[in-house]
Amino acid sequence: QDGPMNIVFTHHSSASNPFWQAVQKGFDDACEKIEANCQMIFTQTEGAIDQQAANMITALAGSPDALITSIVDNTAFDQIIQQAVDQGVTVIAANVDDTEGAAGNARAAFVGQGFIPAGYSLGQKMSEFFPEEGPINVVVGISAPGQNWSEQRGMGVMNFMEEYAAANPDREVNVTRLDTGTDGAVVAERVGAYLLANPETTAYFDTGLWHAYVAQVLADRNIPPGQVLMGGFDIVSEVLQQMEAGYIQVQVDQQPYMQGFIPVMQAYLAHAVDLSPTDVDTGQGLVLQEDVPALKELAAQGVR
Amino acid sequence: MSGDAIIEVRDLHKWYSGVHALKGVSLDIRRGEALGLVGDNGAGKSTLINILSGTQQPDGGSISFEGRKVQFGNPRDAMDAGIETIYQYNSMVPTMSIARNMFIGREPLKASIFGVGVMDRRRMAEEAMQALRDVDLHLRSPDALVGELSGGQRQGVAIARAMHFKSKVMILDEPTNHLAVKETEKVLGFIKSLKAMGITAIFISHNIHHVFDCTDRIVAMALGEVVLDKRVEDTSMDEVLDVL
Amino acid sequence: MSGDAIIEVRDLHKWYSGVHALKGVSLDIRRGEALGLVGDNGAGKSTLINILSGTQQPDGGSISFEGRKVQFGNPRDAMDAGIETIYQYNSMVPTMSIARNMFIGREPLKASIFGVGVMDRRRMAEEAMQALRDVDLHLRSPDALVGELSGGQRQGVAIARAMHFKSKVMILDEPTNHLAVKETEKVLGFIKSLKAMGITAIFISHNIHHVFDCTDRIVAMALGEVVLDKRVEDTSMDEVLDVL
Amino acid sequence: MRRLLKIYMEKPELAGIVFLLVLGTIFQIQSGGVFLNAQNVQGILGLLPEMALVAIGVTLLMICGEFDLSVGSVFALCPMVMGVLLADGVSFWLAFPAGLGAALLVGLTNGIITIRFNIPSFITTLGMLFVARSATVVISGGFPPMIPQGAMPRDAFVAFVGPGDMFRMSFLWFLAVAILVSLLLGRTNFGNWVRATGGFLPAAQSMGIPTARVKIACFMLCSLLAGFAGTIQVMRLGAPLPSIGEGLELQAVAAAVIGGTALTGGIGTILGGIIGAVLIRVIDNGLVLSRVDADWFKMALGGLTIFAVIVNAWLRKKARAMKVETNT
Amino acid sequence: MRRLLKIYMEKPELAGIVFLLVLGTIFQIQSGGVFLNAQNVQGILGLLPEMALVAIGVTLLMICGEFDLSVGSVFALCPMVMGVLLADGVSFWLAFPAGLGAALLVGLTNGIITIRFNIPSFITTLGMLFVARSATVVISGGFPPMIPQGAMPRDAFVAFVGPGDMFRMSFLWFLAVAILVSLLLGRTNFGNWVRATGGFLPAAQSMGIPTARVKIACFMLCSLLAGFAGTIQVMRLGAPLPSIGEGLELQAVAAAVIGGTALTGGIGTILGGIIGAVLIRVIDNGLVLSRVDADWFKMALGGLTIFAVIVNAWLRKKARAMKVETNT
Ligand SMILES: Nc1ncnc2c1ncn2[C@@H]1O[C@H](COP(=O)(O)OP(=O)(O)OP(=O)(O)O)[C@@H](O)[C@H]1O
Ligand SMILES: Nc1ncnc2c1ncn2[C@@H]1O[C@H](COP(=O)(O)OP(=O)(O)OP(=O)(O)O)[C@@H](O)[C@H]1O
Ligand SMILES: [Mg+2]
Ligand SMILES: [Mg+2]
Repeated sequence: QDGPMNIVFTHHSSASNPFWQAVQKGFDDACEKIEANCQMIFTQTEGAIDQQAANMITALAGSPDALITSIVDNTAFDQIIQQAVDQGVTVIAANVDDTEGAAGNARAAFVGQGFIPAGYSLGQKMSEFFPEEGPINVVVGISAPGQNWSEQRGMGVMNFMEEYAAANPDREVNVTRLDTGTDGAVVAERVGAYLLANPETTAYFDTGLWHAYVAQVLADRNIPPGQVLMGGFDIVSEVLQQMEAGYIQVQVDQQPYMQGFIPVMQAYLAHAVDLSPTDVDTGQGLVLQEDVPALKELAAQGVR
Repeated sequence: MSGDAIIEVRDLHKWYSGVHALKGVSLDIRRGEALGLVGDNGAGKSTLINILSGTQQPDGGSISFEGRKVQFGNPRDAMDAGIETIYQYNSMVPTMSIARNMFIGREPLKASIFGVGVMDRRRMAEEAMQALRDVDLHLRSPDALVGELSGGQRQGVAIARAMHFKSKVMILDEPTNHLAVKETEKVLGFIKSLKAMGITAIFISHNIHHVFDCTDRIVAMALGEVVLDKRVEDTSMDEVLDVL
Repeated sequence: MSGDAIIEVRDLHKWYSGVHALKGVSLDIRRGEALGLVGDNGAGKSTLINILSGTQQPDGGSISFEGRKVQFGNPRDAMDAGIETIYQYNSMVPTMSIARNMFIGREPLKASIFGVGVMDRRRMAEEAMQALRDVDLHLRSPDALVGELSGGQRQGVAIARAMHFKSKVMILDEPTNHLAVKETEKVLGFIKSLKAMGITAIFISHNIHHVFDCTDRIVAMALGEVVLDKRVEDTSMDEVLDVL
Repeated sequence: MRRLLKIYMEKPELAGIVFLLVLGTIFQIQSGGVFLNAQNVQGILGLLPEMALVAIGVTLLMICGEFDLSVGSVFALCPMVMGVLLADGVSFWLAFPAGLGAALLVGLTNGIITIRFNIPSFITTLGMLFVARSATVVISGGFPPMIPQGAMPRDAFVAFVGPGDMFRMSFLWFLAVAILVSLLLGRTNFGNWVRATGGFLPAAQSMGIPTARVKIACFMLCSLLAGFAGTIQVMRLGAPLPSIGEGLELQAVAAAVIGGTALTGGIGTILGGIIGAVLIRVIDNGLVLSRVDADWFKMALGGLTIFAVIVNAWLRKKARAMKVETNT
Repeated sequence: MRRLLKIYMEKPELAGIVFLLVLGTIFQIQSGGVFLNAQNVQGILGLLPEMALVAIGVTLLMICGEFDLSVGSVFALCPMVMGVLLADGVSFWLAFPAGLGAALLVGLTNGIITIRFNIPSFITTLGMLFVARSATVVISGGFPPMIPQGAMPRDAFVAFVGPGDMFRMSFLWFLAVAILVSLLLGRTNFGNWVRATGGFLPAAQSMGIPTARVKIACFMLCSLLAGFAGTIQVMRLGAPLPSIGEGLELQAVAAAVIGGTALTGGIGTILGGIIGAVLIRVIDNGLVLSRVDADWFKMALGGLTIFAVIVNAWLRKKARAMKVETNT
């Protein structure tokens, strides 16, 4: 076919989010490889699905060859995606999919890992670090109540905790949900204050990466690593530092670079040789302390 | 004396934070009378007026209007009772046109439900210009903004409005400030003409000549109290100036 | 005539959006003279004054001050040149105290660098009270807010300020509005006393008696033009009233 | 001629139109013709009503001298109330008014607290921003309720109509509301009271206007329109997300101000607010089509917004300086 | 006695303190004594300076009659400039002033655009909110730069000091700034000009105050303090994230208003702004300690904020109604 491909990537996050910057890096690198015209459209407000939908509509007006998008809601994008497919655009979901999977809408494939399963596996891995006996007090920090990414990750963790409680009927299991916010300083302050008031807390789950700043507070207070277990999502340098120090036990890594890179390749194949895109799991992606050294270099490059 | 009093004020007190502005003012105003209210700066004249017109509430004392005790919670109550006021400080909205200012709160409506309706803008413009001509003010268009008028023009609009909506009692707080000679005379003439229409007037001014020229009775205030209350015939400019 | 003129105004024009407020005004004001400026409402008096005091810029024409062409870009320029103004509309900040209002922009400082320094608040309070006493105003404390004063008290503060900072040229735009009898007399006395100090005065008023009482020359304006310009000796109240 | 030009140019909302045309031309070239193609215009017009309805309400309230920062939250709350009821099987014709009722209630609360306690509406509505958002999350449990297929009469609100399916029904609703509110503000005595209340409160009070009731009415109308706008968006997207409308409050105020509404009250027009909203949407859309890099996107957005207001102010100043006697 | 009480109660900032005490007591009981224990107080005091510094600047600017919505972005931009330079190996003593210089530049731009084109600062700074945030992302390339260990003299800014390590150094910096700015506003002629400019601009101008320069100075000071606050936060957290400070603008304005600053300018005190900031922090902290569920958290936050202002207004009204002659 003639001319370079036009590929647009829309999602639900704003430009100041390092995770999506890593996705963009993968996206841009891939585009360079296939010499496509690429555009990633961020939202103005973190998690604004309405803005994402508006961006998709606008992008479709430019008749791209492929649309890559995160599908953070089960219904909100259905119509638009249908319209895109009718228009002959290859639509690939990345990062997050409809919870109903392929049945949910007309997208061709999904590259990434769902919020709820991710939360679930985070909880599962973390439970390996739980103390042998005594009550389990778990805090789930909902970074943005009402926003899909945060609520669903939190729900995944809580789903696991429910199963855990059912599986261990002899142990007392308490789960508290806190509105922790999406500003590192505020999260640190709020969770720090909570942990102070409730020193018997077993584990803190963040639905983002802000527990790295909580770790800093604990370090400031001379609380030894491991006293409160911590885990969350996405890899950035701060998180790796705190994992090295031992404050963070488990971190979910969705390999953002891959989530940006693979969909472009699939779109290219679909466009050039009519291969149909297929689902790609970007990795179970649970990072533990021992994986850190290998990741550090990559994280600094923005590749992981 | 109180037989034909339209307004009876009894022992009125008003505190502003830290200032005792009215210290027990009692006053009868007879129907159809033109009362001149004079007094030093800060004597409490405007405060008294503000209470009578409902923009402020007294801290003590009582007011009777046409024989019945009243409590004006807001200016609307006083207007509905029949008291029309020209305030010392412009009671105009600078960002609105002359015509709209003239009719604020009393817009002529073409049709209405529940008190909300479509304004008759042509009538507003015409009546506004007529009212202005009545005070000898010749302004450009009724659509000029009040905030862009000169000091006297603005005062003229306030007076024109009050003259247009004249009521049972007219209160004029230093109406001739900022006004040029001709307009001032129109206002004085207007006050004199009220008597013939049986309208009660309260006229505040620092110009003793004006007060003596057009009122029947003079009340002087000082430091929140009434210090003189005499019919014009029974007093002289010198006596009034003396107590001030 | 222009030999000893301190201010020469030549063919001054001013447009407001859609209004030609000054239509070529020319005027000489002699050093030490007291000039009375009269005219109908909206004649352009305040506009002329605002241009002389730098709050507005002319659209045409020129002004010379002490023989040199000047262009006052802002009020500070005019003040620095020696022109002190009392504006028709209060030039007071209602949310600030009397003492602070008196000294806005000219605070006495204890120590300063680059023009910013610590105010001498005791001196400000004392001088403010003294200046007020000089106009016969007896106000509570210098810390009372200007916004909480009565109309006349507020005007009194403005006058006290101007009297305190008297300069080469004093411009007074309807200074006696809102003022009680005694205070008005103080102001008229003040204007008369300026002559003895060699200070030039421009006095705007709608009270012809006051104007004739304390000025040397009378200029009448109508519709943005000068229509009469005579020495007091050469004219009469009736002639002035006639042209208005 | 000059006189007409002058009168025309002095209107802030019309200056906005000039800028809109210029901007449109630039984007049209920049985007290689995509900006004005049918599909994109359809896209802009489809989204516009939602924001413009909010802007109308906020403009009215600002003219009345008050602020509303809670519109973004009401935008989410109102459809969420409706959605939760629909998911429970309640009929649309009960659920829809219930949602709007919730919006009205928020407006009423804003108004009563602001006036009864005489505190700045900035604070009341900032608090309400949090309260209403929290209420949305609480009633939804954090996840969008499942609305049964066909429970919402999408035909009446968001279906495409007109030649070439150019408009959505929501555009017609928006037009109707815009005309109604414009008339309300410009032609009725209520509009006069709104302007007076915002222009100079003491004067409005002393002329006997029931300023408290006028303000409360404006608060309620503003909330109602925000809620209605949110409902339209939810019908369009198909699901009542608890997070929609975040950040809308500043956008709506910006639209009003771009259109010439004064932050201090008393000055402004509904048309101006709408043009402001159009400008914001067009800038956003045009920048996406111009493929501005994501990292630079907000810079262009912020810069153009400021620039729009500067051009506006400049045009008006030039107009005022024209020496034509307009009203003698 | 009554007279003293009256004078005391009329000060809005002191009414705030009363409410703070009441709130403190409630939280102390509610949290089972944790609220006032040493560590929690230490936590509150450690974080307070960052928000309070921003509130000081915004309060000053609001008294001057202008708005600044860009503080949140400057809060991120200033340390990002510093961080990027540090990561490039530039010495702290060059990088730190460079960051502050960037903040000053933003303030200068805000001021000049607002005054030169005579447009509302609401719009200028709303645009700047986007521009500065975008600049932050651009210079960082989207990722927080790796600052070499020990490149920042954390001792001088965020180390714990005082009895029982109660304070951080940042608290001392904050105290110094608070006292300086309070004196500037209350005791110097510049402060007089600020108040006059915000109180009634025409009067300030006609008395010869260089209002343009006064406003620009306030814009710059406000940006500078926001940038400084951001720098302190980054030193405390160790890395300059491009997303810090989002939403700070509304919080800072809220702090100022809670402390009695008028949105229309001219009225307010620095102490009031600080107390407002303390209140916001205390409410936040107390609610966390009270284990409010995530979904309800914002409701409690919003409700308490409104309530704080209502109590404030009520206390002042009561004080004014006391019949004592205070100044005859
Ligand atoms: N809002 C207010 N707050 C505090 N004090 C006030 C307020 N309004 C008026 N006062 C004080 O109350 C007293 C009476 O004021 P008032 O305005 O009634 O005087 P007045 O007789 O009308 O004077 P003038 O002739 O100067 O208009 C004055 O001492 C004044 O300072
Ligand atoms: N800001 C403005 N915008 C538009 N027109 C104005 C403005 N200020 C004054 N004018 C008009 O300019 C003309 C002259 O006004 P000016 O204030 O100079 O009159 P004046 O002689 O001082 O009158 P007065 O005796 O009533 O104070 C008037 O017609 C007035 O309406
Ligand atoms: Mg008075
Ligand atoms: Mg004048």
